[in-house]
Amino acid sequence: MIKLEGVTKIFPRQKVPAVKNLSMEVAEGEICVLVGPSGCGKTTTMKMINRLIEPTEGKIYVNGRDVAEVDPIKLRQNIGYVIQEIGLFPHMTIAENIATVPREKGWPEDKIQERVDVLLELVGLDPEVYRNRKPADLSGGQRQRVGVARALAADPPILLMDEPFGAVDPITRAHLQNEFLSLQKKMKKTIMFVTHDIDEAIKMGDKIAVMRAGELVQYDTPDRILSAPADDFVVALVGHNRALKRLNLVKAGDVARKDVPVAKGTCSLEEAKKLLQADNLPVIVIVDGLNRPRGVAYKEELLRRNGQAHLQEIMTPLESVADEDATLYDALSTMLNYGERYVVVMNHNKEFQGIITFGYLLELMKENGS
Amino acid sequence: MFVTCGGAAAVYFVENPGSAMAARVLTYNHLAVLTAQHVGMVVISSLLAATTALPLGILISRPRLRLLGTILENIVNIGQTIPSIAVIALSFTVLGLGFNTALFALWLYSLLPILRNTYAGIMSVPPGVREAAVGMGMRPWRILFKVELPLAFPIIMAGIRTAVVVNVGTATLATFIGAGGFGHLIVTGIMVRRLQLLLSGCILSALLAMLCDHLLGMVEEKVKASI
Amino acid sequence: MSFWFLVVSRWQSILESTWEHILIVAVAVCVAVVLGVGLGVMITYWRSLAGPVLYFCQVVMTIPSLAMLGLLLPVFGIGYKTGVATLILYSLLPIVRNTYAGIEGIEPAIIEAAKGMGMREITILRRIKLPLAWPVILAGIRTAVVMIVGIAAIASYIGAGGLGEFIFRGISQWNLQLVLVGAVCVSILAVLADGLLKRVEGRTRR
Amino acid sequence: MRRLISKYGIIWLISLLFLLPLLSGCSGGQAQRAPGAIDKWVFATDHEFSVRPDGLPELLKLYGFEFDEVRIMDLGVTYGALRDGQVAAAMGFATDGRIAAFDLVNLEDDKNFFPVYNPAPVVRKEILDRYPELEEILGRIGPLLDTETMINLNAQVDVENKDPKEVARQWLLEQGLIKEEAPAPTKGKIVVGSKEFTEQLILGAITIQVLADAGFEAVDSTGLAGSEVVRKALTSGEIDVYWEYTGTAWLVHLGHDEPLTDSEECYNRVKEEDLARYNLVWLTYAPFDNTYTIMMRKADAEALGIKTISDLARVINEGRK
Repeated sequence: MIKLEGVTKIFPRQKVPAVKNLSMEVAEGEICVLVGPSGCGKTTTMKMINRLIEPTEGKIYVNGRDVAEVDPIKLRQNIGYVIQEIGLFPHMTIAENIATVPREKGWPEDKIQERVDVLLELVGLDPEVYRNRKPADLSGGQRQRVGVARALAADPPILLMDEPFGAVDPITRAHLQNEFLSLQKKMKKTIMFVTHDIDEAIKMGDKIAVMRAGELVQYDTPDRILSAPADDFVVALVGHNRALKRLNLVKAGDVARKDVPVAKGTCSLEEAKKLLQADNLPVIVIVDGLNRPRGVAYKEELLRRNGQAHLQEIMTPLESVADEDATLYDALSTMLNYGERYVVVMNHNKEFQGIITFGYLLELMKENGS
Repeated sequence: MFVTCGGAAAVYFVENPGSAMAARVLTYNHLAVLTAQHVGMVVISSLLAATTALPLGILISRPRLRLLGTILENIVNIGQTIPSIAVIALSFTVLGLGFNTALFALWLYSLLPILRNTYAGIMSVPPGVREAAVGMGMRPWRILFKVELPLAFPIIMAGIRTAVVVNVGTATLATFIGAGGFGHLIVTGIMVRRLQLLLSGCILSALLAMLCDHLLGMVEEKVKASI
Repeated sequence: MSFWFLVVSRWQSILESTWEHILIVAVAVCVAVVLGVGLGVMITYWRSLAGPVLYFCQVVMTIPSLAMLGLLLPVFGIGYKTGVATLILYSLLPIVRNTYAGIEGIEPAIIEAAKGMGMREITILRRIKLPLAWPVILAGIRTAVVMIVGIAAIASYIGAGGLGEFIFRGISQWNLQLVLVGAVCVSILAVLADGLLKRVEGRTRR
Repeated sequence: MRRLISKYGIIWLISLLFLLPLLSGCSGGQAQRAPGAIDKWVFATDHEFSVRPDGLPELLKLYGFEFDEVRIMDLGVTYGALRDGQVAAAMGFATDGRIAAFDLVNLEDDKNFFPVYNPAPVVRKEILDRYPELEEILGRIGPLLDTETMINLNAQVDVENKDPKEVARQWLLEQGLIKEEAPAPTKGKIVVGSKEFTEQLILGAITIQVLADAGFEAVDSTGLAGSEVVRKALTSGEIDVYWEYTGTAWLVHLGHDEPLTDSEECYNRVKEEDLARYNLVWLTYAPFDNTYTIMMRKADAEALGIKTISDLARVINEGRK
């Protein structure tokens, strides 16, 4: 847990404070994203937490202890710190990079090596391949993974991340973000995350702190930031398409309709028709014996056909699908991509989770918006 | 290879002095003494310079002494424009004749490039890397030895190599103040117009410079592999 | 006798020596620039020569300047000429190296574009390559000048004149002031030359 | 890396051990010892003298002794090295001003080893033909310049840092060779040259002032590099007169190999040959001889009773037994 109380920072030989009387609290296991234009004091705020910068006024508590009273070395060793990929030590191997803090803490060597391998696995890098490489041999995305692994090395309860995904291309960034979120689901770290990208903030944050010129403009959940921006500055920051952005906040798996007709491929058309009548869905989903979707049969096609045929014969292979972790935004874009009015949601084991249709999506947004 | 070349050159010149005057200077004994003097001057002064300039360079690169660092950097830059012969001459007029004076002058003159490169090397460590180290809670000493020095190492080593090669050349001037060395052969050769003397001095000092450079290059590779 | 008294009473000969010093260095640099840039350009065309030429320059640098003066003495004789020849040799390395690096460092696309527009090689060299590499070449010249201003002081020993005479006379007469005059003047010359070239460099960069 | 640190620590310690005695050794400078208490005969010489056939090796052979150690340094540094007691004896030039200033003595070359270098004004014949009075005017100077006088004049410039012109004028006034005010020039132009070292500058200044006093328009072209340059200037007519040393002319300009060690003989042979071959006239020569010399500290020499090089050889050889 991180708590800031009336924190002000004035840099030497400057009149305007970089951070002005800031108070906020990050609850345990939450990701708090500091967002705002460059120079708004978000990085300064973050660096005051691990005492890279000392506040001029105010108090900062980490896990209930005033950081000013903790030895900065000890403090920092218990706070993971991730910055852009440039922060890796270029002369050390990946393993040595990750082992930095455990070494500082004096862990035994075998435990360190074990930990390095675990962490490399965790961030999706094969230890056998990458352990002894130098950062220069890695791609930007891989380096960023190592950066995260290094910050997690001593299993600190708190993470500070300063634009950690800033230096990679958009596709890799989205990938890293998703991976990190699923990692966080397991780790439940308390995270302070700095970015200037509002989309990233909305995607990553449990809470978003919008800052301007050293002051906290709004500190709220992403949904509230989008639906009830505090002032024009926040409106401008989130952009005019904030309604669309809200789709980002909802996971497909959470809202997918599960009470939909599902049938095996061996099901006869007559039976299928019966299933369909109960609903106004455009398709019927065909699954295999393990409840994994195989394809769909369109309603019109089904109604047109007669006779003793099985569903299999009118099955169209599955295209418009989404992972349960995908946001509604992703689901919508999949629909648009394939020109369909539905998307089938599956979990990680490729099992059927439900279905989201276009009409249903509109309804959902209407409900949430009010 | 260098040693072989040097030895071959020395033997050739001793066996074929070309003139009575050159023969008087070119004896194995005398060459051994001159070599010992030259190598002694270079090695001792370089070692001293490295051991003083490195800590000093590290010291002035500390953030708290940044101002001192900038000032010293400028002094060093100006100091490097003073010709080597002037440094020898100045220390000579102040400290008097002999080996120790030469040692002092050589030490002073090789101090500058090493100091400058140590400072520049440490300053060239990317700020992001240093910040990451601090942010992870590494202790200042560990940051210095595990991050800053290894990263600055190639630049520091370049400074040492420059210093030593220049040092070998400057040491030839020490003969003016009675400290011996290969300069003795060169100056005598110029004075009495004996090419054999001149050449032996030139070749031996040039080979020594190359040898030093080569050895330091090997050291650099070794150390680089170990960090 | 104090340093300033010496400066005041001998200002004429100091000025004369300074002028000599400037002259030797200037002549050497002019020749070295022509030779060095030429050589540097040449080895960008004959790649196989680049290694040997750069290595030769490197070797020259390891020869002590006193030895170089001695080696060239039988060729050029006592005095000015040997001094200039030595200084030329020493200034070659930085100039050749930087010319080579400067031209090699040009974005290949630029030269491609020039070729694509139908420029002849000589025009490309004159209009594209040299102007683009010029700041780097100038940096090399600057290094060379600062270095040979110092070496010129040693050249006084073989009668090339210049401020080194004060230094050598200072050694002979065990006179700190004379050495100081020489050292300070050489140092000032070097700093001035450096500053001047830096300004020229700054102007070409713009 | 950790190994490097420990290695580094050791290097640091070793160099400290080196540095401390070094620094304490540096601060000392002058060695303090009783006059004559020389336990090691160290000889200071420049590079040239140490190998020349008419230099140290033959000298030692002729007098039959050896120094314990020969230290080679820049010409001119030898005087200071001797003064500071870093060496027991040194080579130098007989008329150098520092011999007087540093309390040194020249040891007499009792076996006439060194070639003679007496200076005399050298004039082109055509100038002398035009102004025959020059022979008398310049001829007066030479005989007044003995070794002692020249050392003193040199010392005034080299040690007291006076202007050579002022030193020359003072001496000429003392000798009554010139009047306080030089008359306006009534006779023709005479260009006076000289080499670039102190003694030559003084001789040049003396010549100029004497000529001016005699009503000539004396042009100052003194301080021209080495002897080759000045000699060339004279033969080509750029200058009209300068002081040359007999030994130099004999060995360098006239190209003889065997040095002459008798002043009179050397002067006469040079005068004769130069007139015949180059049309140059040598005027009366000065008795001072600017040749090589072996010097010791006055206190040491007196304490050990050394006056000549033979004495030195004896003392050293006896000390060996």
